[in-house]
Amino acid sequence: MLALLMVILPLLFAAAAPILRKRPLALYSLLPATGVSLCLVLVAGLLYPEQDLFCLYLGGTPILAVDAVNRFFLQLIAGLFLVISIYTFFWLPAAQEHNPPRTPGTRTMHRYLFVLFMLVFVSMMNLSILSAHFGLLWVAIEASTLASAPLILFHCSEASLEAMWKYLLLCSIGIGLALFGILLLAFAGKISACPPASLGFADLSAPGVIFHPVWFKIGFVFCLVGFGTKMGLAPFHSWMPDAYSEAPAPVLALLSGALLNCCLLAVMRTLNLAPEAVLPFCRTLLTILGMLSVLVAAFLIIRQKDFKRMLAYSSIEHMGLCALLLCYCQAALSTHVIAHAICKMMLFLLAGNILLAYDTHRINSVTGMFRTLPRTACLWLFGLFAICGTPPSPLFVTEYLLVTTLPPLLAILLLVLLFIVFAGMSYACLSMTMGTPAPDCHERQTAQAAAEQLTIVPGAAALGLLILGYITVLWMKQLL
Amino acid sequence: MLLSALSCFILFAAVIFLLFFGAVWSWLCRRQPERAKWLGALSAMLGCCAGTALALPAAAQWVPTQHFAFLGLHWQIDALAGFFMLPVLILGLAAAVHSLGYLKGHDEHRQGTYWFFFNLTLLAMLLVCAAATYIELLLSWELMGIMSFALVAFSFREQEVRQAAWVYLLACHAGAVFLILMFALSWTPGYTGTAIACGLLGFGLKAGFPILHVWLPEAHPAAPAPVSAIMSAAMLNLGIYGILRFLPPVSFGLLGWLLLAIGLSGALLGIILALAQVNLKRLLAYSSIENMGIAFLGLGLGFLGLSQQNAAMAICGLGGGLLHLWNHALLKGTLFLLSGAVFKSTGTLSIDQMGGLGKDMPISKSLFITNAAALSGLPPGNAFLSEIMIYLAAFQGVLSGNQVILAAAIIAAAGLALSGGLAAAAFCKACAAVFLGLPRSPRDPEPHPECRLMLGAEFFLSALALVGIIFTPWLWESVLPGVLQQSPLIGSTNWPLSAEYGSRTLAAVRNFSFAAIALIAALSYLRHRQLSRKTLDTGCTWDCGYALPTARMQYTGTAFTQPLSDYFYLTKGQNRSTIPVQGYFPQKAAVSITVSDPGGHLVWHPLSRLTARIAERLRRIQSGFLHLYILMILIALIAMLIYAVATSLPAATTPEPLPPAIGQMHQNSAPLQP
Amino acid sequence: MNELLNLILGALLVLNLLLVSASRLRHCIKLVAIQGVLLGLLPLACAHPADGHTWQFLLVMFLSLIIKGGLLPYLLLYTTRRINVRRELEPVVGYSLSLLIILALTGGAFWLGSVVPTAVAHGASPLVLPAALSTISTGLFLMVTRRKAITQVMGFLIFENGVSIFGTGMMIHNGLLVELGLLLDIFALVFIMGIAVFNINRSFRHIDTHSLNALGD
Amino acid sequence: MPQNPFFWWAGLLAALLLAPLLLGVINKTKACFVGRQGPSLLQPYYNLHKLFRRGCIRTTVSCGPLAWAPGIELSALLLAVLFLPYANQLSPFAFAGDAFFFAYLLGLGRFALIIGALDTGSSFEGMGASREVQFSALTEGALFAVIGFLAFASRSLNLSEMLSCPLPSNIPTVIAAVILAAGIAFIIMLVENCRVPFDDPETHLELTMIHEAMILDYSGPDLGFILYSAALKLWLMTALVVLMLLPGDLAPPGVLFILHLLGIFLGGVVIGAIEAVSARFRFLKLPQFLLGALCTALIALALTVIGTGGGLQ
Repeated sequence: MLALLMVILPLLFAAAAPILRKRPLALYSLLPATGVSLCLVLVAGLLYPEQDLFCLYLGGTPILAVDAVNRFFLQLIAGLFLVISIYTFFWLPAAQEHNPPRTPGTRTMHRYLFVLFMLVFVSMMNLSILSAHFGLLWVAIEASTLASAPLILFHCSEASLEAMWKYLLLCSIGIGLALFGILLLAFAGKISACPPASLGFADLSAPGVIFHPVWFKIGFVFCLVGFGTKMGLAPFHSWMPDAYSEAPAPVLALLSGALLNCCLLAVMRTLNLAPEAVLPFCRTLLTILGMLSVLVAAFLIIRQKDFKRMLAYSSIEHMGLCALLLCYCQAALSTHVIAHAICKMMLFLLAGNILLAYDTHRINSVTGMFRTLPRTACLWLFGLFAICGTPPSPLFVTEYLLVTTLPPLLAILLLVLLFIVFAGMSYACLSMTMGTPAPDCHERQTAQAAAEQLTIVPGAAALGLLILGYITVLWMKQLL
Repeated sequence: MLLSALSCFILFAAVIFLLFFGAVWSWLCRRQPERAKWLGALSAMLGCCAGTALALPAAAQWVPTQHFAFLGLHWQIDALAGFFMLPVLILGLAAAVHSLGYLKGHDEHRQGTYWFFFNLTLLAMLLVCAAATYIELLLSWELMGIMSFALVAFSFREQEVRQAAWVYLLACHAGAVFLILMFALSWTPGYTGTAIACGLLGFGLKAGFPILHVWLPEAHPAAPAPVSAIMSAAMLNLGIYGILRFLPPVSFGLLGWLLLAIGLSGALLGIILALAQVNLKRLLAYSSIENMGIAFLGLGLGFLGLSQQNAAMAICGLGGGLLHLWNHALLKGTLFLLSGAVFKSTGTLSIDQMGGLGKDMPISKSLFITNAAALSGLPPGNAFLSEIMIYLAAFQGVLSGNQVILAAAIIAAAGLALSGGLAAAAFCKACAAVFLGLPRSPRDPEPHPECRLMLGAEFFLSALALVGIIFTPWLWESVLPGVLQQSPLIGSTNWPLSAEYGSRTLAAVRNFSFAAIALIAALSYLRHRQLSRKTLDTGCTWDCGYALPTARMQYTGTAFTQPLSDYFYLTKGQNRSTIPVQGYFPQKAAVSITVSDPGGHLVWHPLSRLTARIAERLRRIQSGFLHLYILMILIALIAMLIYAVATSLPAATTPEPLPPAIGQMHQNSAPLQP
Repeated sequence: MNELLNLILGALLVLNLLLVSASRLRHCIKLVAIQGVLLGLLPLACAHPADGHTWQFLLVMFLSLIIKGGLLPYLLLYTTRRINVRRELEPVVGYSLSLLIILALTGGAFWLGSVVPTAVAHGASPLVLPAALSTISTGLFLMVTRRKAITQVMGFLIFENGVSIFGTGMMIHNGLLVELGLLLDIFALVFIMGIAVFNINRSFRHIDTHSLNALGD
Repeated sequence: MPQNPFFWWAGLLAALLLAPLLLGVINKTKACFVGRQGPSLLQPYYNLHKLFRRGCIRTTVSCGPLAWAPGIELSALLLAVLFLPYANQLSPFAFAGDAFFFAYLLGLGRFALIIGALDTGSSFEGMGASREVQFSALTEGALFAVIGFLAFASRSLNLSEMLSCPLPSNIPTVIAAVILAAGIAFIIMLVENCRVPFDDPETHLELTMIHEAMILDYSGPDLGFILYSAALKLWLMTALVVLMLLPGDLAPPGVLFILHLLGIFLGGVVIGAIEAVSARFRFLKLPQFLLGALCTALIALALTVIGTGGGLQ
């Protein structure tokens, strides 16, 4: 029952948004309110795990269920949304004041619409994680795409329109292919010796079920392409840099911190269904896509001109790493996902701050951040070192575990690519933070002051990362 | 004084807390530079003293190996760790005192951040030495990289400092990546060869191997002087410490030949490039590469001795190598601190613009000249002690009878001698161009007095170097064998490393060095007495009768070493652009020489250009056209489908039996037919 | 019953060819509406689910008929009228060439249907797989080669219809809630795409997606 | 070979006292070659006596090294004197590795001179110092190759045993190698002591000097120290060459003592003859010449290795 609550609650708050259209303060407070309530429901659910309060049954088969796999994804999204909502509460007024839309005549999206879509986006993501049925999973991910598309239009400029159109079209094609893949999987089950009762994960992964190998492979390919597009794996990643360069910071934090993980969860579910005969095929496919996305991200991140696109490529690279972790070392996957989500959320919120203060995406025109935005600059460098896997961050541990389990040649190639990524990102971040600030930077004094106040949330995230890093190192010590 | 295990743990915890909380506290009150300065400096000094109280007994083996479990991680301090911690601590102490003076007029307001990163770099270097397992090593190695990067990039306003700091950061990260690869590969069977190669590359990047040294001459001039003193004196040794402790087990012969080759090429490359440098700190940085090369040469000869079961060669080589690290640390530390003093008084590091500083800074001048002479291996100095040991190891190889080793040993000895001669040339150039003669560029007339704090630090290190000569024979007999036994590479030999062979030579050299100093004093007294009765008038320099010599007529540093660097083709060909003298009354003639580091020029710049080209070509897949994106997805989809069908074809051709359930399925749909 | 099923599938195959060669947008939308209707009737021809949820089956069928046959085409027509775009001018791939390509793709779909025998064995008609694959390839082909945003939305709609042909054809029933969810999602998607097309037209004064390439590296 | 330390001390005393006489012998032979009467044999003594009694003029530019450089040069040489086995008697101060100490003491003296020269800030002295640094750096390699050869031939590492060990006279290749090595040592001696083929001690044209250019600014006792140490250095290097050629077990110590003195003076005559006959090489040719010397020393070592049957096991 609680699972339904997790999905319905944001929708209720979303419904309240148009009513509070006139009073901005109450409108903004909707977001943190949802975040807090989601966390309360989660805590309540976790306190009594024994009665499966979370399962919702419809016609005998569980529709929404919390099992070992999606439990920590749920906690991650709830926690992430709480932090992001607090940030947005402070960020929205400042953004609308300091970041005027670039193309004259257009105005930024109306506040209540932004809050409405954000809440719908979160509820759809909760639905996609909680769903225990393949079809429902597809519906939830499709709905989350629909909810997040208008959010890219926050600035209504030409570029964001183009970004939204590309995001919408490419993702829906991908998810359409995923639907075809799901139907193929169901078909592979149907024509096999003992077919699964329904498309629910419990039935599909029941011990007796057998899948027809050839059809399963074709189905898996379609599912992988579909969810891979949404996840940002290599050949299908093209929408990500464009969408990420236009969307506002909290949406980006949600997109990369939470949505990518839902699609990763979907791919993980399809991989868990794979019968023994087909598993090596799926593994090689995932490895190829993983390495390809790290390669593409590595070479496209060098000499990147826009720091948001740089973070997008870093997300592509980390999704590639998740794909590799998925098939080589599942133990480290959960740590990697949490660490990546927190770190990427921190970086995107900081990018929001920088955009607030400098009102530009170009790396070259942002210099001397140590002088103008000291706290943001420190956190920005900390984020750089954390995302590239240097020891204080947990990503170092997962990267190390991945390298030990990978075959040696792949390990060497992976490390070279990760080094190129570090080189590209460090060049950009250092040229932004160090150096003498531009002469006309004092006009934007108020914007810079506003941006500096917003560093509380990323600071907390950085602290969380440090603690998580320490715990992960201790965990790694007993592991090896 | 037998320190119990508990007191060792307390000392270890004290060191960590002092340095860490000192750093955090000085960062917190960075608004008041004065308070931050004293907080940071005191915590650094106390931390170093506590560390010495911990490391010295361990190095001298008065205390057995200590194991600590601190913050859930395992640390251990044995003789080898203690031996390599001592330079870090001593240099840390000297650099802390020197920084107080150095930062007075220079970035005064940013003392808080300086001391924050200074203390944390010291802490990270100590933790690298104390790491027990590879996890602690990787953690503290990368932490050391980042903290020292922040120090190198301290004055990040200038563009070349940012560029140098970035290159340094990449070198540290690449080193850590190689180490990760080494530990990862050392467990997979069949890949121990590559594991050793990655280990050597990883540690070599930090220790300044010949090709991997590119970051060193960039980072040291960019860093503030006390920081570059610590980095070149203490941080380079950690590369060798890593090899001795963490390298997977390897055959002595192979390691010996590798280190010999690396050492010789490093020494010669380092010193030849040092000759042609115009920047004082770059010259010192290249000479660090040369001295690391000499240390590797010694270790290489030692390992060859171990492979030949030749006890004398082994102990002389290994002991000489480690001793040379120690001597180099003290001398190079003083030289870098002095270069900081020179930078503070003249504002520039370019040798060709200095000159005549000896009159303004007499003490620094004499300190610089004595330390430079000592570092180029001349007898009264302590570096001569380690070089004579390495020569003994080489000539043991000559006498050993194995012809291949004989050839290698004689070439090593000749190479070492050549690098010694060239080092003397490079340091003569440094001393003369900076301190002696007339000032080549205008300077403020009233010279401000030399800062006492900086002089104190420099004297402290020079005194330690002098005291080091006295204790070298004791160090050789009792400390070094114990230290070498700790390294898993050497410790595994079943046959004891007895050090009685070299001690007689060391004792003799020590006596003769002091005899030399006494003789010099006697002769100068004799001269003084002789001249006291005579007339002592002064005149201008005898320039073959020309009465008005100007500063421009002096030999500049570049001119001094021009014959040698031309001989090694550094300043010839495309590196030199000249405006020749034309006509009877030449208007303008000029020579501009740019010395490019062959390592970077031939290896690393082409590599980065290649990656940039690949990046340009790959950029086209992100063209912006929606249709191409969709096409890319479909092509990838079709490729994967073909791959799926191809792998499952063998399965599809075997006609599988019709599963029974299908038949049953058919029935239930039948009734629907009308 | 099989004859009706084969009839509908055959009609769908022919529709694909017409869709590709249609140059006037309004004509194209009408064809999509026909395809939606045919798709709505398809479940009738196939076998009913055995466990007697007939009323759910009929409700889903009726709703998909309404949405895919009526509501979405009307929405597209309304959009084309509002931004008064008439014809798909010089698409990336000419009409006759695209016709040949679709023919080839459908041929390929038939070949695939025959190569993979197991699909037929269990009761569905041999035409289902080829029809589904050819509709999907038509949808994707339209999206890749046509410039106008409206045509890309239609391409996407055809692609979805192809997928549901496969779903209903192979009698995969996954519960009322999921079927309704599918329909609702497709409707919402096309609705938002329509709004996006409005915005693109207002700010760019054209809806040629080929020239939308400002964002790129 | 009977050890009689008395003759070693006598050799030492002879070195300290008769060193300037060797300069006189060289100048006298040069004069005889060209038919001049030339300065008397004791002229260097008179010069030293005169210089020590004089005051000295110090340049204003100098800030210290000019004063203590001659002292260091002389003390380095006074120490180096202790390690040579005069009259093939083992020196009481010998220890393993004193060959390298001997070489580096010469290096110390040279370093002091160069710093002193650069301290005056004159272009000529800078030129002399720069050339001195270049050629001495390149001779280091050759010197150590010769030491390597001696170490291998005599199976020991201290200078006394190297030079006074009885040579296995029965193997012709070893004898050829020893003569070759002695030749290389003679060339190194000529370079180190700025004798004619490499540098002209008596020239008055500053542009062509190396060693002389460095001591232009010295006067009075400083110049006296430098002249005496130059003479001592010449004696030491000649003694090195003579002792290499003199087999240790030839005769009783007394005869050996007289032989080695005669040998040194004969060396002086040979140097004077070379100076009178040949002219100075071009400076650009010298590096190749020194590299040739290094290679010949290595060849000499190879000869002994092969001659003695692949190293003495």
